[in-house]
Amino acid sequence: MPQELTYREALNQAMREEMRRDPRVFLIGEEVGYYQGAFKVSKGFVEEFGPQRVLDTPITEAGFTGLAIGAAMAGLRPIVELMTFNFGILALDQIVNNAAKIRYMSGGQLSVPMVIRGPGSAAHQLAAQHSQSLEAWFCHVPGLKVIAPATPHDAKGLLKSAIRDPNPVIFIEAQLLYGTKGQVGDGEFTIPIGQAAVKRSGRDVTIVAYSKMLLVALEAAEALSKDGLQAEVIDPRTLKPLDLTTIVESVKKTGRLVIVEEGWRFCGLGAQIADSVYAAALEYLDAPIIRVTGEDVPMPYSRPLEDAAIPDKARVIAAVRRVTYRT
Amino acid sequence: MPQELTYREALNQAMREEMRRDPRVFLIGEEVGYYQGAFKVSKGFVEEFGPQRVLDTPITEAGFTGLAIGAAMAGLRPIVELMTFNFGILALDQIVNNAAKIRYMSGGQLSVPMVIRGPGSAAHQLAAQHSQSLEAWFCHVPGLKVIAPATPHDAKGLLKSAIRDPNPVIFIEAQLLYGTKGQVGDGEFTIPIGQAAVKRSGRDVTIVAYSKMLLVALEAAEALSKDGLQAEVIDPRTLKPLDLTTIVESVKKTGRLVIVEEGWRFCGLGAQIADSVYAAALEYLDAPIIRVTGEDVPMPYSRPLEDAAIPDKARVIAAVRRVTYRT
Amino acid sequence: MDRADLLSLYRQMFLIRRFEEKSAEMYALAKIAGFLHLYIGEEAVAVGAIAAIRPDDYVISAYRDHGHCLARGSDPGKVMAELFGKATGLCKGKGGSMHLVDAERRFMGGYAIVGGHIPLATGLAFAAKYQQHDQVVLCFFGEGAVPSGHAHEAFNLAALWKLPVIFICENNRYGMGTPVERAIALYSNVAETARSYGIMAERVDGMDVLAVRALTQKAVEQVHSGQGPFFIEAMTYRFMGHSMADPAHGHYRTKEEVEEYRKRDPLLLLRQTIVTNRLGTEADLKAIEREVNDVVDAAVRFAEESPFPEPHELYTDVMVEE
Amino acid sequence: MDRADLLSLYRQMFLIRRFEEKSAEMYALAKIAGFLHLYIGEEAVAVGAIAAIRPDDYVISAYRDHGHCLARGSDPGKVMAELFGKATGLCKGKGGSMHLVDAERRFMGGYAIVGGHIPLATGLAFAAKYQQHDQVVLCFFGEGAVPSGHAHEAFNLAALWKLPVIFICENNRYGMGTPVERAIALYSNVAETARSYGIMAERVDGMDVLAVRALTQKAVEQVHSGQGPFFIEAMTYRFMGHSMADPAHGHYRTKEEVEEYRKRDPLLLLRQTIVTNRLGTEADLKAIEREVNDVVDAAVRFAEESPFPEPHELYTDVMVEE
Ligand SMILES: Cc1ncc(C[n+]2csc(CCOP(=O)(O)OP(=O)(O)O)c2C)c(N)n1
Ligand SMILES: Cc1ncc(C[n+]2csc(CCOP(=O)(O)OP(=O)(O)O)c2C)c(N)n1
Ligand SMILES: [Mg+2]
Ligand SMILES: [Mg+2]
Repeated sequence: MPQELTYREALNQAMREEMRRDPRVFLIGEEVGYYQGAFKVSKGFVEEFGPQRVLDTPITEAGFTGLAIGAAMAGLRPIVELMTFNFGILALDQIVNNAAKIRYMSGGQLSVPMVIRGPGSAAHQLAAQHSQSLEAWFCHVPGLKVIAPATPHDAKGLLKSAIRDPNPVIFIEAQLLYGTKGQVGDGEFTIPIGQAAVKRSGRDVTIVAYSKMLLVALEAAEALSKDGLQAEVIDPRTLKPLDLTTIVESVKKTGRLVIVEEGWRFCGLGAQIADSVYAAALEYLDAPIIRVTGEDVPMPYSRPLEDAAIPDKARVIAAVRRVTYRT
Repeated sequence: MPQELTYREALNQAMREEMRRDPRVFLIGEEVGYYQGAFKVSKGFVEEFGPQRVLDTPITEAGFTGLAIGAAMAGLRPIVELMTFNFGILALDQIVNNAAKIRYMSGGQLSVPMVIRGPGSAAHQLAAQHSQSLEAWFCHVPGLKVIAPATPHDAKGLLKSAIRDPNPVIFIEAQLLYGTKGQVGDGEFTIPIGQAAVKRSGRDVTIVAYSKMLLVALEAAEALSKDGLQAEVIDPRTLKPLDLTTIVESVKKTGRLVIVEEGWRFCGLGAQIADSVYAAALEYLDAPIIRVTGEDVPMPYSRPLEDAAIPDKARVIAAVRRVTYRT
Repeated sequence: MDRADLLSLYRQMFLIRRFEEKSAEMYALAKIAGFLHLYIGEEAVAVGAIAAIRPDDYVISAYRDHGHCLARGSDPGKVMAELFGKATGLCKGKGGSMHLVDAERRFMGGYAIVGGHIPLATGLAFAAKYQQHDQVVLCFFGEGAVPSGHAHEAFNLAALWKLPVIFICENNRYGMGTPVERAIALYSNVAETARSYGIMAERVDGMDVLAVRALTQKAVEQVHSGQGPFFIEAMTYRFMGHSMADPAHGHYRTKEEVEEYRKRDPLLLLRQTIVTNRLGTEADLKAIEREVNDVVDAAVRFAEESPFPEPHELYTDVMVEE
Repeated sequence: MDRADLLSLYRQMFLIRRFEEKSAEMYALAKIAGFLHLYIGEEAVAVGAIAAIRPDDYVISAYRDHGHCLARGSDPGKVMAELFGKATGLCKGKGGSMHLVDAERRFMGGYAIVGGHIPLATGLAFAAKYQQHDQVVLCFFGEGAVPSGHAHEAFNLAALWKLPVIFICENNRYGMGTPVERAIALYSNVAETARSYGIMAERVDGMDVLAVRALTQKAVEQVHSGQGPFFIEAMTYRFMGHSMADPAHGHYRTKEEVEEYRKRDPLLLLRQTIVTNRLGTEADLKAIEREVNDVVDAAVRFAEESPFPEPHELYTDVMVEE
């Protein structure tokens, strides 16, 4: 019978099961060992797997990410934990110029089976350098897969798939999701990379949202259903390769699309989703697609300003009303 | 009377004039001094301005870009030359977390007036790590302006504006443009940041293209006009802030849009331009917008493969025919 | 030793201590949120070093920056208001605890990417040299930043170009939960890192404010003489957790260890110096503490009573508008 | 000294020399494009170091990688075909001169981001240690990579975790047009950089293939003994320009300087050793050279006659497809 777990526990289980299954898998990052992880995701790992497989690193993201890439080239299966993806910018050259390209440059001789995971997006009042959603950058790069699960179940199933995937996978979590609870199918299961999930079905409008924003979208959909607007809520779960088929099918049914993303608007992933949907289903659209996004400003520290910078239930509801002309 | 200059000479003039005008302006980067610039853009600079204002650096992009940001915070006007933007990935944390955010985080107390310039995009057969178009990444970040001129005249006028701008400006050139020639208004002139230019007017279709791709688009437009298809070709020149008005006006007239960009398709700048145009002019569009982009693969070395990876005249012509249903 | 001088150093250190104890209370009351990193235990480093420089010199630090900002003379009310996220804060509430800036006092900011501000410091020093001013730059960072690449790139540039920057490594033995032995290969001699760039480097007791000031004075002279950067490894200790999210003594260090270090509390040490040298009485010190308590209470009141930023402030200060 | 041994070292060095002279010709004929960085003058470093390791050890280098790849035993035909961008190239024509890879021979690649492969080398060493294999990793890079941040982060990790990696700094005095004095603060003693991480480091005459091999053997032993990484600073010189775009003696060095160094041409030095020690005659060496010339001509023919990749190859090898 399924278990109720937090997102954090689901990630912990996924890594634990995979590390038990495959001795080539190891975890490396800042504070992942004796500290149990900055956000306690690797609780108990160094105790179970020992410091050879659970490695605390100095604060050198390029160094230890590059080290993990090299280890993957030699046949290991590293899981790199970035304390947050903000710090991943320092490892970006390693990720983009090495991890993503080595297979291609070597004409298929080498491969880089690894997962780079950690929280992206804003938490509460961590300010500009610690509150960024950078998934669009990673999605832009050929050779990478990008995953951003919203629920404990998806987090577990997709992380297990990511660890088994023979390619470099960017796995984006969220600090504000770690404590959220949900039913997780127990025992052995994986979720295929590249499949979206219809999280709520409806006929009036399609809402595409991922990571934290899925929860916001579902709340909005709930509220809207009270006054008779049935929103279909789709979570791509994998951002790249994107499951466009599922999204387009829904849009063909509803004729209306709202895309919710927490990151900056200009050149955000939502722009690509919109472009793809317009190209695939223009004639089915009864209204222009509406994007609900973070504001195009560095994240302010002050609470009221931060709240105003991030999409919330009210903004999603307003967008749905506009796209359905129910204003 | 206007002079015919190469793109390289135009950049050289722009920097030279600004360095003569303002002693706070200095040039820093790899080989910019005694070597005259890896691509000879700063020819004669160390001789004229001396090694105090023309600084050759070690191969430490994060270090010298960060140094330039600090110098800008203290009131200087640095021009950072990245030998190519591929290496800028190593300075991205400095650019994104410091240059772009310091004004905001300080509540307006500090500012970072600087230009970060160098060639982006592919040259000939430089392979995966040296052939990337990363403008979409920079465009995604609030606090940065992004410019990518295609002609010597625009290069000179916009670089002068960038150097005078009190904000951090990303200025993207192209190795394959350095040798191209064009008329450049002589004497003192600048071109305002944020203004697109209609490079060719026409009524049948709008083509938006920037940097190298503008030349490809113009060739295609020329060829198309021979069989009676008049394309209006628009160069945004400044990618952020984007002059959407000029693009939308044209689209309202032609009803059709083709966007040409050299970079990777998924989450490329073209997706944002398409999204913005759909949102602003959906009812004016007689066909879905077509994007002509680089292929979503790391750049191969082999010539025929590289040629196939980058948009060319034929592909632009084909796209225009499709968008105008003249196939 | 001069009475007024030592008492003023004590006042500065006690101000930081008191200010941060209050901040912790305010954090518990949810008046302050986000990350709050306390400097308690390390006050002698900021106060000693900053006491050795001029008002027109530059100071820059990491996210554990309250101490440096207050030692630089920023208004405690504006600092507290910033922690509260209020419009009257140093940065209008946009920066918060990790990003205090007081440009007027040449406090060029706190930065939250470990090591990321070290190249900036080098750039401030470059600007001083370029403009032929004789300013110096004090750049504070934790030992955890020492292995980071941007730090090394900056060290090399500073040494290569003989820039007037003083690197002050606050070696408090831990980077979050990681002891220096597990972070830096040559942990026993962090200053050696600087020497490998030909940078003159010395270690100092970071609990002794007078020793820190003396070494910084020496460093300033060397820098003014044009010999280039100086590296100070200040041996200190953090009495509280890494941040409010971290207990004072996590698994990574024992209660006993913390107690041991508390015996060398920098305020205690200075107190003793003052009293044993008859430069001040317990009463003098108590008087200072009372005065500082009032200052801090007033700071909290000011922060409390200040308004939050107007909604439109979300969109200002992104760019310089001309 | 053993005749067969020295002659085979000579053959390897001559093969690299001849192969690259041919590549330059082919570049002039536009059979090869992009960046072509010649190793001519530095052959003794790759040949000497690689002669000291086992087939199952790892080798990784920067973009000036023809020498390391050929010294590792890769088929000159496949290497030349790669430079031609042909389907029969080591990497199917996708990598080119800067990204040669021969996984079978544990040549893990040439990389074009200066210093960017040094963390990878550290990871290969990590894998060897993790799997309890006793392999070592040879990581070649230019002195220009030494100040780079990722190099330092890798040095620290390698030292901290005692990883079996041998860092071989090919100090050819220039990074493009920048002399080492203007790039590295402590240019006079680059090895000091490694020592500041507690890494054992030594300098060697990079023109003397036997000296390079001897030091590398010593390094391998130390690494096998579990004492962790070793750093070799090989003093060498590039006889040609930085790349085909750069003249042999640009503004940054004189014709005379190049001539001076050419007197210590590593092939010349080994020739002398062989002849003066009566281990081989001029005739023996000529015979080797004739044989190698044929090999290189055959390599060019193979490259010439090979087809370009099929168009669909553009889309393969982006991901491992299951
Ligand atoms: C590049 C980067 N990686 C990781 C972090 C998360 N982090 C914040 S503080 C810290 C420890 C820093 O230790 P140290 O430099 O010694 O400073 P201290 O906290 O001891 O004052 C870490 C790992 C960060 N802020 N930046
Ligand atoms: C990060 C980065 N910055 C700049 C460049 C451009 N570049 C290519 S080679 C080179 C010089 C490298 O010199 P060195 O490391 O000494 O190697 P050598 O060419 O002398 O063998 C530079 C600056 C690059 N490839 N990567
Ligand atoms: Mg510390
Ligand atoms: Mg060199």
